[in-house]
Amino acid sequence: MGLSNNSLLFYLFITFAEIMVVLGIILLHAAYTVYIERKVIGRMQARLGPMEVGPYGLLQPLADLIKLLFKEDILPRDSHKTLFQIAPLVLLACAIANLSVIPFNPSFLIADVNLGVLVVLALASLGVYGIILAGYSSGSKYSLLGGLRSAAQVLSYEIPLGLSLAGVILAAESFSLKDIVEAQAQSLLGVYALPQFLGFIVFLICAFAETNRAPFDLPEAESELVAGYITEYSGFRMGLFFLAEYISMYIMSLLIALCYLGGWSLPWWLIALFPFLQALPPTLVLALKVYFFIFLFIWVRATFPRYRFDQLMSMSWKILLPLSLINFMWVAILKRGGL
Amino acid sequence: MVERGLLLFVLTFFVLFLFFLTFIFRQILYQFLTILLIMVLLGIYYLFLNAEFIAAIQVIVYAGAILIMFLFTIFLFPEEELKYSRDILKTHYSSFLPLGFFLALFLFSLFKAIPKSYKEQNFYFDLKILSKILFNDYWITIYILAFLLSLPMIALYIFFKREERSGSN
Amino acid sequence: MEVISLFAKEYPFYITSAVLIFLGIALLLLKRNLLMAVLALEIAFNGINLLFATASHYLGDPKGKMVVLLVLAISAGSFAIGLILVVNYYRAKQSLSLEELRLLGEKENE
Amino acid sequence: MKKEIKYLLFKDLIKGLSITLKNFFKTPVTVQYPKEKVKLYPSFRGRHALVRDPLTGDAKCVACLKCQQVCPSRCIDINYTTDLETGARKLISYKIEALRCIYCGYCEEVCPVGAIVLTEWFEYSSRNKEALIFDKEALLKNWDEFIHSYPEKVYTNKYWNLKGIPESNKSALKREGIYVKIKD
Repeated sequence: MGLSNNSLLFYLFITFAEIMVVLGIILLHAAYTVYIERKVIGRMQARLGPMEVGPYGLLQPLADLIKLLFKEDILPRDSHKTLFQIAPLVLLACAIANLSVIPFNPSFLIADVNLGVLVVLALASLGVYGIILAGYSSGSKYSLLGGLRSAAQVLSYEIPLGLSLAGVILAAESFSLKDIVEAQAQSLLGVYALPQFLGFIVFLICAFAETNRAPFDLPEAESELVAGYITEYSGFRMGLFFLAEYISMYIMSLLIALCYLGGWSLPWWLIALFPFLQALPPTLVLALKVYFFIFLFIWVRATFPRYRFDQLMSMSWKILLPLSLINFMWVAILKRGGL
Repeated sequence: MVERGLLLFVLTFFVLFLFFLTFIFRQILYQFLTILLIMVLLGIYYLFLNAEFIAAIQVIVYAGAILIMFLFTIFLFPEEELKYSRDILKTHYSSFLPLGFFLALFLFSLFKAIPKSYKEQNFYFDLKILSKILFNDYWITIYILAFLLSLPMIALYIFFKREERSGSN
Repeated sequence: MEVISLFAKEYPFYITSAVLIFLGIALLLLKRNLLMAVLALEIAFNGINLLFATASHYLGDPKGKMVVLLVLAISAGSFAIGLILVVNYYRAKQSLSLEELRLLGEKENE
Repeated sequence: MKKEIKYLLFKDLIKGLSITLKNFFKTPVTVQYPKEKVKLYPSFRGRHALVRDPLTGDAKCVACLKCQQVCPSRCIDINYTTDLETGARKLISYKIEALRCIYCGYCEEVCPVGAIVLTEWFEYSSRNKEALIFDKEALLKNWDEFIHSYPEKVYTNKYWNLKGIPESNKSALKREGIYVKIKD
């Protein structure tokens, strides 16, 4: 079997190379999002943020990584050792695997699955196991309670998330993220965020809750649960949890940008207003949208206080779920009307 | 074809391995984890049957909803209840015999039922075809299904109402 | 190589579905735990689902896969009800053993 | 109804977000300490020192014990002998525990001769306790170190001559105004 153009080996090699490129880029982004988050929150509190390591503290992520790698690896005595070691990997794997179905521009996509949105939802539901098992296997009551809380949070926010995505799927008539972007570019307003404003807001709130970010960062409620399911973790394993959180932040931003803001395409009215925008490369357009949402994630964290747990759950079941259903019906009416 | 056979061979091997692990483990939590893996692997089986939608739904519903519900229930019980006090498998090996016989009979009848020469239909499982059949020919089933799905919610409501009443008395 | 080409056909699906149905029944009968029994029934459901899907694929009839979807949805509901029953049973009897489950009423008449 | 509209338009949320965004564009107030230093004001109270009298070359202290009495944290310890003929006191030892000091400046204020001073020097942390219990020699050395880099010709301290104290309560020296001539 030589390296001809259509052999299996060649195909595997190309796929492997693509995966490495995407993984490298996303890991670099995740590392520097930590830096940017500290910097931006610092500026919002009239501080400077990290400044010591390198010029303007640019090497801070590297220093953090080295610190995490060389810390002592602690296994609590009462923990289930195997599960304790597997749990962060489960969470991280489920976060990273999402990248395989996300298109970064019209031609670059690792796996062209025609059910991209469902794959994302399935992986999100598998990631909950990482949280629960981390909480359970630590052998500490803070971890168990924190793990169950976060799992309940992620589970109950998955439903409005999926239902608001159902509106997009209904409008685009496809489960594939690429098709959704293309259908969106040809729709009346160019972006789905305008006709499906309700779904957009619901999705945005659910994205904050799904990634366990502020104002829904119950795991980090120190006064109640110490650090939730990561209480007993230290060193590199804790780093894996944080990596998973930042990668899932990127996944959620990518999903919002692709499903609601037109992905790499710009709406026709924007191009009519500013014709020079047409010259932007598609990946850059997508990246700008994603960076905006990452900034929003950080901005919201710097601004809002944390929700109480019962408020969190009642918000999901009493407000967001009905809203997403109303949004779904509204999209159905629009579709019936031929829009 | 060779790749498909190889992958399915490995998959079936995995499922059999997990099958034995499920019997060996004596804690419900570990048994649960092997069963979870089996459910996720079943999703891959559905992919091989050209049913991507069922594969995704299998993972979302079984792994994401049903088994998580089970995991939450596991945490409700004390740890002594989650181990087997008396394992029949350990004391009565003979109890495997009727079950083994049943398995053999089942497999035999299955392979007997396979037609000698079938033409493989490269039929693609399209969602649009499915929804057309589902909502035009089988709409009564859909309504019954909707009713059935609302049953657990009603049951939960009654359950918690009774809890409240007994709690107040 | 011949074995592997056999596996490219429908045999692995049949084997797996048989194994799953067997696993479900065996767990139900041998492990004697109420919590496990509920899960065991789900596994048996899965085996039957796979059988339906396989038959549907190789006979070229989409209705079989539709049945799978229906069973998936219904089993989700039935599983929730089953778990509620198990939790309530445990509250009444303080035990999960199937062997003590032999009475319909609440009290045992000695 | 107004409340519902307020909720629907996320008025509160947007208000909060705009506040943080406004702060984002402000210049940060952080001072990068070892690289840049804040400007110290003349009344800054830092490391303790005993003023070396340029005439005698010794401490100005007359062992009146006023500073020991007024010190709230009682960190000053003074030993002295009395000359039986003249009644003059002579200082034997003067000790300040800087670890206990709260830098209130009362000792400077009460001293009738302006002998003790809290200099504008604050980078003197140490890893061992003994280095921070200043005896007389150490306090005099502190003064030398401080005055060596003092830019002006005459040193005076705000606390030596606080405003608002009636003239009758001040010592004769203080009425004239205390200052130390450093160089001509």
